Amino acid sequence: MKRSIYLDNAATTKTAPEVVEAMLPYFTEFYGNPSSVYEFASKSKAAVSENRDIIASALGAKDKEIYFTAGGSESDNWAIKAAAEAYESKGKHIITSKIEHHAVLHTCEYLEKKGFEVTYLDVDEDGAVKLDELRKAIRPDTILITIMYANNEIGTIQPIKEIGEIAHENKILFHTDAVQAFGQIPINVDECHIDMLSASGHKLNGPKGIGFLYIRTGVKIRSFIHGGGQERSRRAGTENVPGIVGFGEAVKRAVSTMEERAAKEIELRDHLIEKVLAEVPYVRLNGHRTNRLPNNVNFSFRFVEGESLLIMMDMKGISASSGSACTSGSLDPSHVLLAIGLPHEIAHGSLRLTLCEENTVEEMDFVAEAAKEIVGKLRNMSPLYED
Amino acid sequence: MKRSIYLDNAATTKTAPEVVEAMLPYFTEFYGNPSSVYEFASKSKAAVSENRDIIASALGAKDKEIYFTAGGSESDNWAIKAAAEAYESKGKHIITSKIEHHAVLHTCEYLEKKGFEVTYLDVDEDGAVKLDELRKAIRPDTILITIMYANNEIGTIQPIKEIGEIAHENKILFHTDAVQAFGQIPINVDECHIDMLSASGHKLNGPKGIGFLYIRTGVKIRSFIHGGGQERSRRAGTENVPGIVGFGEAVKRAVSTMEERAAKEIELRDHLIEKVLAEVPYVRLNGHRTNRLPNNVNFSFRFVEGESLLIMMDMKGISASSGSACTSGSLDPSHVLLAIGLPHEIAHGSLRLTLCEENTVEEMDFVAEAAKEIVGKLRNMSPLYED
Amino acid sequence: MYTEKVMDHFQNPRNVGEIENASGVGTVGNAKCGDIMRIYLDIDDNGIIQDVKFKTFGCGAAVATSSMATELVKGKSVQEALNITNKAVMEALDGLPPVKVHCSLLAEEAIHAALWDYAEKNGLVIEGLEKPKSDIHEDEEAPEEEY
Amino acid sequence: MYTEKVMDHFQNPRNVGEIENASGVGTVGNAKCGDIMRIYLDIDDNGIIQDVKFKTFGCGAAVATSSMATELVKGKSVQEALNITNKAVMEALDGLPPVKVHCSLLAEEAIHAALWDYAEKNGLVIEGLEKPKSDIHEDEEAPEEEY
Ligand SMILES: Cc1ncc(COP(=O)(O)O)c(C=O)c1O
Ligand SMILES: Cc1ncc(COP(=O)(O)O)c(C=O)c1O
Ligand code: FES
Ligand code: FES
Repeated sequence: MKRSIYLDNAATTKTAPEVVEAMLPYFTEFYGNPSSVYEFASKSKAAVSENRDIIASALGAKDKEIYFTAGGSESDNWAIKAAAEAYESKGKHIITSKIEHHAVLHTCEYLEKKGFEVTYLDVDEDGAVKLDELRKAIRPDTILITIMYANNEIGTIQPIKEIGEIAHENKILFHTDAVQAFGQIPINVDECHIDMLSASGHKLNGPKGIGFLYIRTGVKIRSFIHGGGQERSRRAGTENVPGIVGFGEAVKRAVSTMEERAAKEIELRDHLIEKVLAEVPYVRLNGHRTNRLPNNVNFSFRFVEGESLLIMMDMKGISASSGSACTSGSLDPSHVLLAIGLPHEIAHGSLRLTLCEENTVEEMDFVAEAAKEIVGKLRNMSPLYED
Repeated sequence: MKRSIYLDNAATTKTAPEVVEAMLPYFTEFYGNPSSVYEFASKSKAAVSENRDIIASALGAKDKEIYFTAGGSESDNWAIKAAAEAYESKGKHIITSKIEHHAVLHTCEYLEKKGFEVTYLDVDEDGAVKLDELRKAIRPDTILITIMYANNEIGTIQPIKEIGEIAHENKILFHTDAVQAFGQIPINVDECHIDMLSASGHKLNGPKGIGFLYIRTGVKIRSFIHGGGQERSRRAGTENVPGIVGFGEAVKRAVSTMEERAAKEIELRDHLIEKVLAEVPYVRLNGHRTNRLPNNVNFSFRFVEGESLLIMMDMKGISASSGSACTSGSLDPSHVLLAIGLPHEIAHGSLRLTLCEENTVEEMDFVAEAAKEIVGKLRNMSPLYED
Repeated sequence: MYTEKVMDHFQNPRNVGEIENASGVGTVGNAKCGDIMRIYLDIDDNGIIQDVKFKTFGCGAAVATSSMATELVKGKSVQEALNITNKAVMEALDGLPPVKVHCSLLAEEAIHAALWDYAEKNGLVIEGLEKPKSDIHEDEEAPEEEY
Repeated sequence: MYTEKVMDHFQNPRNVGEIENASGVGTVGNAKCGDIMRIYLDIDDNGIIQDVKFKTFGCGAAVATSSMATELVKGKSVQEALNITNKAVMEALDGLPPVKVHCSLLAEEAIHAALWDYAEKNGLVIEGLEKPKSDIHEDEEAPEEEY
């Protein structure tokens, strides 16, 4: 029988069965609109508020600083566009990095068309933002720094605390896209001087279609979605109660298992990395060797192209990705891999494997073997190989 | 034992058990990201595409004209803001009505601050937009007409076909907020010359947190949420696959039962209306007597205040609303009731009862009795009653 | 949303009604805003409130605070009644949700208005009592965060 | 995403390899864009393609169209080979997803480039054959709707 090894947990995760269990009553039993005054809606109202508390605690935040959204992309769009709008009179300069997710990059590009100036910081060869470049990029009209917590492709964790301090010292709003980091590594918004933080449920075994934006008390950004008075009148739309409950349950679960899970994933990750580096020639590990998300592995295999690699891995039952899920199908190589200095043709041959705690060492061995075999096969038909 | 009669189906509905059933496999089994290339994701990709088809068919639209969102509010915001942005060079005038949902009204107000001009059309005493006023409001710089399909508070169905024709003749984009109408009454986007249409899953026994915006082919509005290439690069964010599946299932169900359901609800609705009008003095039915949503009843009881009424109904196990769910807790009387000409103090005494096909005639009798008793009790303590 | 005490006073409001030839009557609020409260006081020659009744058009909190306020002033002297603040009424009800705090001001104002009426009728000056505003919502600010 | 035929040709590509002293060799594409295709033709004195081999660095569609294109030209005359369009290759593969249509152009171009090389080496003029572009992506427009 064909194996099935899911190694694309950075794209999305399995919703944990206990998360689904927690959600179920809110579909058919306690389905009341939390904004309603009648008793019947009190269960849904309480569920929203309890799960908001759970999530706030996970960040060291206050419950009223958590605003539920439909996911990471909405949170990123909201944070950046609303900050631009709110602080426009102070200035029109935004600092971000070259390795952000498209939800940040394309939003910044949108703002550029509206007359904002954006500095896209370089990163070093491991994919970390250079703090001195950040300091140099700051101008009197800089209103926002938005740097992701950890990268979705190569897993590198950014020096968020230092970035937060720089932002804080310069009195500049600091937003971080923590969609990949939240639930995987400990985060505290106060320690890192984070003013806004985006997260998404489906990246940590929660449901798809739910996310949140943390907004520090005092940050005066307005609504992105206007309408009813939900979320303290800052985000309109009937609350996705089952989604919120599922997200809360997933966070509870992620926080309580974090340490153990990370230890297990790091072991698997390092095993896979070492095995592939040892057995496949012309291969490169992308991202920092140790300061990376516990579950992220990203290789570039020279002389082969990513999609072919993916399809052949798939035929062996291995689900992986090449660059981010959102950009596959596109012809451009990953902007992240280019930013860490890879030439185009090498960037094209990248493979991202993102694990979960259910994977085994034996699976890692299988994957390493498969990669070796497939890369060999593709190289044999590559016109670049002998060159 | 206390009864439990849920009469707030315009606020939200119970997710149908078969809808939940349809969603379940997509949480824990086929949880792949539809944007991924591997086999494992093909189930989720297929599910998204099948359910898009189902929804498109329900409107007489093409599948690629349906863009999934997080709900009605996002759809309204997207349609209006993106249309304003796309057609700004043609003009900055928008026409809407005074009885729109806040997701439309507050978005229009937001655009006013950005330099757009908005005409808020009056409605007649039944809550219908006056077509001659619409015609008069059109200017050379009018770029968008946005009028809801049916009102969420008083249920009045708008002359959408005529509005669509006027928009079409004048080559003005026409958006309709069909959040309340979709799934309740037949809608065909071509017959009504609708260019954009908003809908939300949880209003028709689908899940919360999922909606869509229909965008006619050729309408050149851009993204509202920027980022990944999902939804033909027009709406970023990992697809809410279970939500989409649930929405599709709900639409399938709503379409197949529509006729029968409407007949049943109209019978219940009319029974309740007649009974209350006959037995309670100083009462007024708001909205058109017959040209209204099958499940909507809305009364104003003079000399009493809405929240008190609601709490007392609640104590009898009846879940209802006063004005829209999103605005309860606010002190202002409903803008819809003011727009149909009610004085403030009468508008304050309104009660909305929105049924579903599971209600019974016997329940309607109970509700009418309860209303009679409670209104009597409240009038006895009202300083306005004897005046 | 409401405490048990609020619900009790809302469901079984004490002192609903009118007093004919009352010593003082005060009406505050505004039907446009959805709240009107009228308080009737029967004050004896020693300045003791012998009876009190109310009529209220308003939300649950408005009804409950009317009821509780009448309970609190009954049997009190005019001066004592004057010192009963909306905070005292709210505490007696085990609290109100933040959006409903203003409703309790209505009860305080209505008592003051009735006392003012009593003072005027009897040519008295009650220390610390100011002429009631016609609409207590007048100088309230909409809380920024609600919009 | 791909048809069975595409998957078959991708998994078991026909004619992978090189031909030493080939009559014509054509390389198109651009490693920067993630696709390079090289076609080797062995053409006999009668102008019949006796053998053909390819090497491809590219996506699944690129590999499959290379494979299918080599199958289609094998045994054909130069003129017949010239008339094999990317549409023909796609049809033989039961179609490609819209975003992958351009990959099939690569195969057509590679054959043309190899034929051009053959013509140049032999001082021939092949009617209808133009000098190959170095990068077939050059004049393609990004489809508006993808962004
Ligand atoms: C007419 C109308 N438009 C828009 C909305 C907003 O929909 P949602 O709450 O799903 O965002 C609603 C419901 O609240 C509505 O009734
Ligand atoms: C770093 C990062 N930011 C934002 C997103 C967008 O999140 P979502 O797809 O939930 O909108 C993703 C995931 O795709 C991500 O990895
Ligand atoms: S009396 Fe105005 S809301 Fe309570
Ligand atoms: S070869 Fe470029 S995507 Fe297929």
